[in-house]
Amino acid sequence: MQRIGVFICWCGSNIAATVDVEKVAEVIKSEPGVVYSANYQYMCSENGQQLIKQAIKEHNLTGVVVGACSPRMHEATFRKAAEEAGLNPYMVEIANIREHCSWIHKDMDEATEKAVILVRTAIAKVKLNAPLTAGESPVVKRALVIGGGIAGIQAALDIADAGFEVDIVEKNATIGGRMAQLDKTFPTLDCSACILTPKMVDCAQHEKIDILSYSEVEDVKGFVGNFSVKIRRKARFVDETKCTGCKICMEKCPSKKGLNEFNMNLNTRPAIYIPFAQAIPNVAVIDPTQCIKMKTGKCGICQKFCGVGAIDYEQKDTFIERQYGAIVVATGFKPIALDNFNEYGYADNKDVITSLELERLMNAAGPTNGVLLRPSDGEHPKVVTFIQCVGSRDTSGCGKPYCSKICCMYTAKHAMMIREKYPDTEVHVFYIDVRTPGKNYDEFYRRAVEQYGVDYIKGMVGKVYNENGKLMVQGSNLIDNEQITIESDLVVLATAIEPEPSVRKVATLLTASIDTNNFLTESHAKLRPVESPTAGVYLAGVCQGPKDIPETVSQASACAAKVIGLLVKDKLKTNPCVASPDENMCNGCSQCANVCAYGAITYIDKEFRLGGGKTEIRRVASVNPAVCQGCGACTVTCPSGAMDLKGFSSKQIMSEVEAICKM
Amino acid sequence: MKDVELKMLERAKELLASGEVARVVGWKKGDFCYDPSPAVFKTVEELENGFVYDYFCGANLSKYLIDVSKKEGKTAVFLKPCDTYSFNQLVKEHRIKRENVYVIAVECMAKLDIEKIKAKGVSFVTGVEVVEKDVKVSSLYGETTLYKPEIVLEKCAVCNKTHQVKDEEIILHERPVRDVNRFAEVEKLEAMTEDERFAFWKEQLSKCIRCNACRNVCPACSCIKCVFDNPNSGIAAKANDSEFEEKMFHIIRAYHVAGRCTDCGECSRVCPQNIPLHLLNRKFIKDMDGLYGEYQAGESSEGKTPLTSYTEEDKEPNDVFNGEAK
Amino acid sequence: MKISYYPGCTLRTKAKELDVTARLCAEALGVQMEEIENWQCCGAVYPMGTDEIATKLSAVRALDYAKHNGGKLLTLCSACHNVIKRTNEDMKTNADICFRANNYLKLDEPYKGETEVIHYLEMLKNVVGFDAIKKAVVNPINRKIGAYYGCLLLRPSGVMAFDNPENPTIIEDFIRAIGGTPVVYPFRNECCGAYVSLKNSELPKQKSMKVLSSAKEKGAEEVITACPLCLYNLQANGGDILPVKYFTELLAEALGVKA
Amino acid sequence: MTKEERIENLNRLSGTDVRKCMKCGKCSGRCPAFKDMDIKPHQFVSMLAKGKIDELLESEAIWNCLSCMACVERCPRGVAPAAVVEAVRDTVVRMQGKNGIKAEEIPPIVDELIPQQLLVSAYRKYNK
Amino acid sequence: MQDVTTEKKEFTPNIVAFCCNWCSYAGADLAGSSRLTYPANVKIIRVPCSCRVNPMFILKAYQQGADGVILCGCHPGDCHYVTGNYYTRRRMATLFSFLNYMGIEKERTRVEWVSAAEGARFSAVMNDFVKTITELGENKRLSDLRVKEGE
Repeated sequence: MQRIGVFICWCGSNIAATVDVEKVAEVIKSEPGVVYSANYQYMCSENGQQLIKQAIKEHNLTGVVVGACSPRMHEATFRKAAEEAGLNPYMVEIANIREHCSWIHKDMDEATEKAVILVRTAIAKVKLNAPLTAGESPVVKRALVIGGGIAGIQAALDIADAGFEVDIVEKNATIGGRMAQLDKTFPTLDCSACILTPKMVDCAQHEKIDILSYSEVEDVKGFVGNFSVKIRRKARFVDETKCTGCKICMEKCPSKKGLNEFNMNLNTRPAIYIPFAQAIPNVAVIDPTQCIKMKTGKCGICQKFCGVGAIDYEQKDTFIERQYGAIVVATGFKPIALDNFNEYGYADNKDVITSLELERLMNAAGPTNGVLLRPSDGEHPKVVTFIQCVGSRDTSGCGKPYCSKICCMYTAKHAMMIREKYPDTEVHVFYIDVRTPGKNYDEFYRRAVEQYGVDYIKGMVGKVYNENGKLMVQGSNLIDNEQITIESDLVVLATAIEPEPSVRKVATLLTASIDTNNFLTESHAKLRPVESPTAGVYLAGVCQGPKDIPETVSQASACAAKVIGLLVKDKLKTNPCVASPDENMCNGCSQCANVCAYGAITYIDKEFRLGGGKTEIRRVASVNPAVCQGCGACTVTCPSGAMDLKGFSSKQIMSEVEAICKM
Repeated sequence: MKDVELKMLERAKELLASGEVARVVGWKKGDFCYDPSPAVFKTVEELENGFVYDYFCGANLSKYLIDVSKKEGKTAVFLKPCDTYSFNQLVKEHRIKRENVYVIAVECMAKLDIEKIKAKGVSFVTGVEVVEKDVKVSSLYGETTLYKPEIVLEKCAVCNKTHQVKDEEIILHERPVRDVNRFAEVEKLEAMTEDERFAFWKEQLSKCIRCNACRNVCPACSCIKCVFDNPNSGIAAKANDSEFEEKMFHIIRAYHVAGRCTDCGECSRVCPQNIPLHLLNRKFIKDMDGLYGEYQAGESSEGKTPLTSYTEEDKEPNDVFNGEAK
Repeated sequence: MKISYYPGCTLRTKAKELDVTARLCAEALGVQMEEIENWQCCGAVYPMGTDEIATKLSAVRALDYAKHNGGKLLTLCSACHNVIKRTNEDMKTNADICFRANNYLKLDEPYKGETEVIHYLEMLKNVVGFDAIKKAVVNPINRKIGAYYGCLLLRPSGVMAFDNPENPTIIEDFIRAIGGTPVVYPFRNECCGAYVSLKNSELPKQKSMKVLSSAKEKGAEEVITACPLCLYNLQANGGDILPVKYFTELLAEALGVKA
Repeated sequence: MTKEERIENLNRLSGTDVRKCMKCGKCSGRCPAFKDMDIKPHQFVSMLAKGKIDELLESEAIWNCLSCMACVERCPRGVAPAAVVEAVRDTVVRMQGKNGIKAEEIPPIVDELIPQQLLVSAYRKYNK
Repeated sequence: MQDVTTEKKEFTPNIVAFCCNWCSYAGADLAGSSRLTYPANVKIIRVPCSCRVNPMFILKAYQQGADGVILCGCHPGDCHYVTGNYYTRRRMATLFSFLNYMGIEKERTRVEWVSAAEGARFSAVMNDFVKTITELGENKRLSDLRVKEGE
């Protein structure tokens, strides 16, 4: 005989204000099978859980229903409580009377009535619940980090320092990412290279870290603790094991017209190149679209000069397959294309540049050796105008609806640095709002205004146009309610950032969810901010949302902590809510395997007793519980109904349907 | 047809006698001329005493192979064109052991429907003789000539199937190719209003006595245990005790065979209440053809069905009616 | 091919040369412009008020006529194009306006924005093709020409879908096709201010002079436009900085077509 | 009509949601008639949002707006300041005796080259 | 005007929504935490994925007195289980068409894709569905008289 206990939570006034919780508890008392019914202010609190535990013991409960908030919130909490009281955790069901009831209905009678129905439905289900035991699966003690920017580097270093093997897969020829392109970093103005490159070197030298540069993730199989990842190692046409990074090839290469991506295409580089001086690995790569040898078959100069014979024009992409227990996604960002913002004249005027281009123009290793010169004529700009929010906070469809978060601070940094280096240069900043939450951030911005005399103008620019060689920046000055035109020499656009487009493919391979802006979704915005809803996948850096370097590094270390927490375990508990066939009814028809996305179903020949001493060998489905994710696609495709899903069995759902339909 | 029957008998005897096969699945004479039934012949004597192949051998033999193909030794089977689709489908679902079966493809020439003959007012039929499109029906009351296209089985009237499987064939006559639209009747129903359709099916399905003849004959309905017999399914029921139950049974049955039904028409043939059950299955076939591309179950013994595959561009359910998107 | 054509009020009177040259050139390029029957003036400015229905009916009538006569409606005057295209969008997407307009018109079959509105320039680009025009040119225009788009062809870009609203290229491509050198200047998509000239004579002057001086500074020898109102304003108020012509006049010149 | 109704009416007539405005001023940054607008484009939006419609109904700017749609095109939030201006202008000209241009004013300013569309559009914009 | 609405309100449809755990159920949670209302007669059953929904469940709901059944899942391409909702889409497309062929009103059953971020959409979808079913009226064609009498 079933002995069900029902616990109705007030959630303070969140539920109790709209649902008559006492009445619900009272009505439910007379439900068949219910032997105990109570209500309490906060079921999830220590006392609330105690109440449940006590009732389980005192009333010898066989099943528990908690009428409370969404099971996505506290199902785990209540299951744990039940387990502590000696009840199988899967004998607990939640009736969501907050998100699905009290919060959306206003009429108390109506909401109370609905709460009763929802609780009855949960009772109907729990009566058919069966105790389930989580299985176990082994953990491969190695992590994969996708993306070798500061987020990936930090995560890899932290994981490796804890003693686990880490592979960094980086699609470019070197690790370092966007941070390597920056000049100084706010709010302390340290030189970016000075703080980043030592970490890059640490990665290269760490015995537990394997850097797979110029590589991309090609395929992912498996699940938490046991991912199998296929990695494409793109042909760089240079033998990584031989190249010493002497750069003689770069000097001798006759094709020097390739755009220098590292310098935001502001200058050129040879067809064979090392992206920048501190690149890791310090190994050359050939751009086949620029290489004369590869285009025409004639040349081969680099091969001739390479002292170690590292050049291999015939190199092909290769693939490696490795096993990992956890995966960190740190794919980073790029500035958006400005095609939709021609009012700022980016396409027509060389001296209208993006902030990232300005970083290169101010960087000592950049195309102008750190001297600020305008791209059009190499002159020192005397008036520089910054435009904020270019493509950010834009719901018109041209740009991105979100705030890119980093622009206010780096624009203040740029403005300050220009005023510092070139005191005779006027600097104007058009802004909508200046957003500087963060330690020492607002102080930093105010320094730009108060100490460096940067002219901040509240208003947006309507048009940038060229007139007699000057860039005319026409915009509003809302404080003075006027329209102004600033004759400028250089215009810098604080261009919105967006996730690196390759993240979509990575997300698909990992079955990690992604939002409408292509940012990866975290498991919980507040409480599980570095975990993807896909178990074993963690998120670091801008792939999850716009953030600056300090935040990125924090998040990367948080990811590492999560990964380490996973990798120290030898075995993982698996979700017991998996498919399982009733072999006596299984036809062995293969329909279920046809729809299984995880390859969890195989078929075995099994001997069945037919009675009278006879036996029969039949082909029947067999589900690997460690691989099955519990979606239930197979159950519907099974004509005989032999395939069922534990925790969501057909009978349970049918019973819920029956209960929920009763008005 | 007689010449074909003789040839088949001869060949069956040969195969049994030589020990090449352990048994032959074919049709045996019934009590009347119009009710031959599927049978397993194990000896030459059994063949000589009962084997028949005539215009009333409409039954699909493929389903019987589920059991016999598991037995010791090879089984020879005579399959008409339409039967081979069911055979293939069962091989695809690993229900028939192909290597244990020897398929002899036989010509069909369209089978007759005794119900249709009776409906023409001819009862106590004692024999038929088919000459082109004329069928001379002899009965206790004399002889009548009927027009063949009017008295063939529904499945034969719209059939254009060809043998998909054969280890050898016995085909003495060319079968004329027909120009028919098997979906014509489905389209007629689609053209009706919702209310009219509802009324149509209400009338038809209310006749159902839940005898399970359709389920038992259907080669796709070959589950070891049917959901309707499984108390854990939540829909187990032995009888139609409400109008809902009538619909439920036929909707779920049609859904379960969708993508697997070869349109062999056996369900309608055996229905004692003459419910046009094939129109349910054909609706699924027509919709899937229209939405996901032409697909004929049983054409191949490999691959997925339309409902176990997908494309990213599939139409949205809310937009789909009558096999087309809005 | 034949195409339904909506000339509009001004093309019948003050801007005859725009109409005449356009028709002759189209014919030379194999397109028959069939003037629609009983057209009425479109009103010359698109009424934005959400309750404006009566003011849009003449456009809807023209659109409905075209729906039954080839499905496309060709426009030439920028203002007509703007009014008709935006009205068509209303009929397509604004159920309320569509319902009320149809209520007035009592057509046999309600008009729901089925007609495709195309401007003469779009016709040159997409129907004839600039390459075909290039081949048909007999007198290449060897001059530096500034394209003046103004506001009506481009904005609002979501509806007009004519070209990139900030960096349009269609007229520049046209200029290249007839052998000229396009001069890109920043004020080519700025308003010339003509709409307010009856109320405020100063503003149109400033705006026109700004447009022409910007074109001149970038090296243009003349400016072309598709809009009779812009042409008038730039000529009357532009301080004679540069000559202003209809783009069809240059096309006629290049094709060697004479009125 | 109460003031609330008049505000509601203006909102409805403009067909634009003024609450979407994030007060960036891009509309006014681009307006080619800015100097001739006594109330600036961004103010039309914010004043309607705040219900300050009496000032709007008195403004000179409604006669000077060029309807060039630059503000509409540029707005990053999909607000249409020009539609607010037009809603105000429509409201004004629909009031008795408030036509923006009188027939007797026309002849002296019309020269022989003036295109019809200018006269037609002026009537449509300024009169009812 | 008033009378018409009150008259219509007399029929309150009974609506069952099957929501996948990862997107739509979370979307419903978000609708809740955003306080976006929809009628109380919409009741949600949680399933791991829309592909867990067997046509039998839908028929059962009608039998037990539901007037409308709506199935919500992740947007195609975003399924937590990679491909589950693609199967749902085909299964339901054919099932809905079939039910309509049997004379069951086509508006009665619906599939909507609602992501975890679309709380507003969830609420809008439910409001719209309730409206549709209210206009359509009671489910008579797939109801089971025994269940009704038993009430």
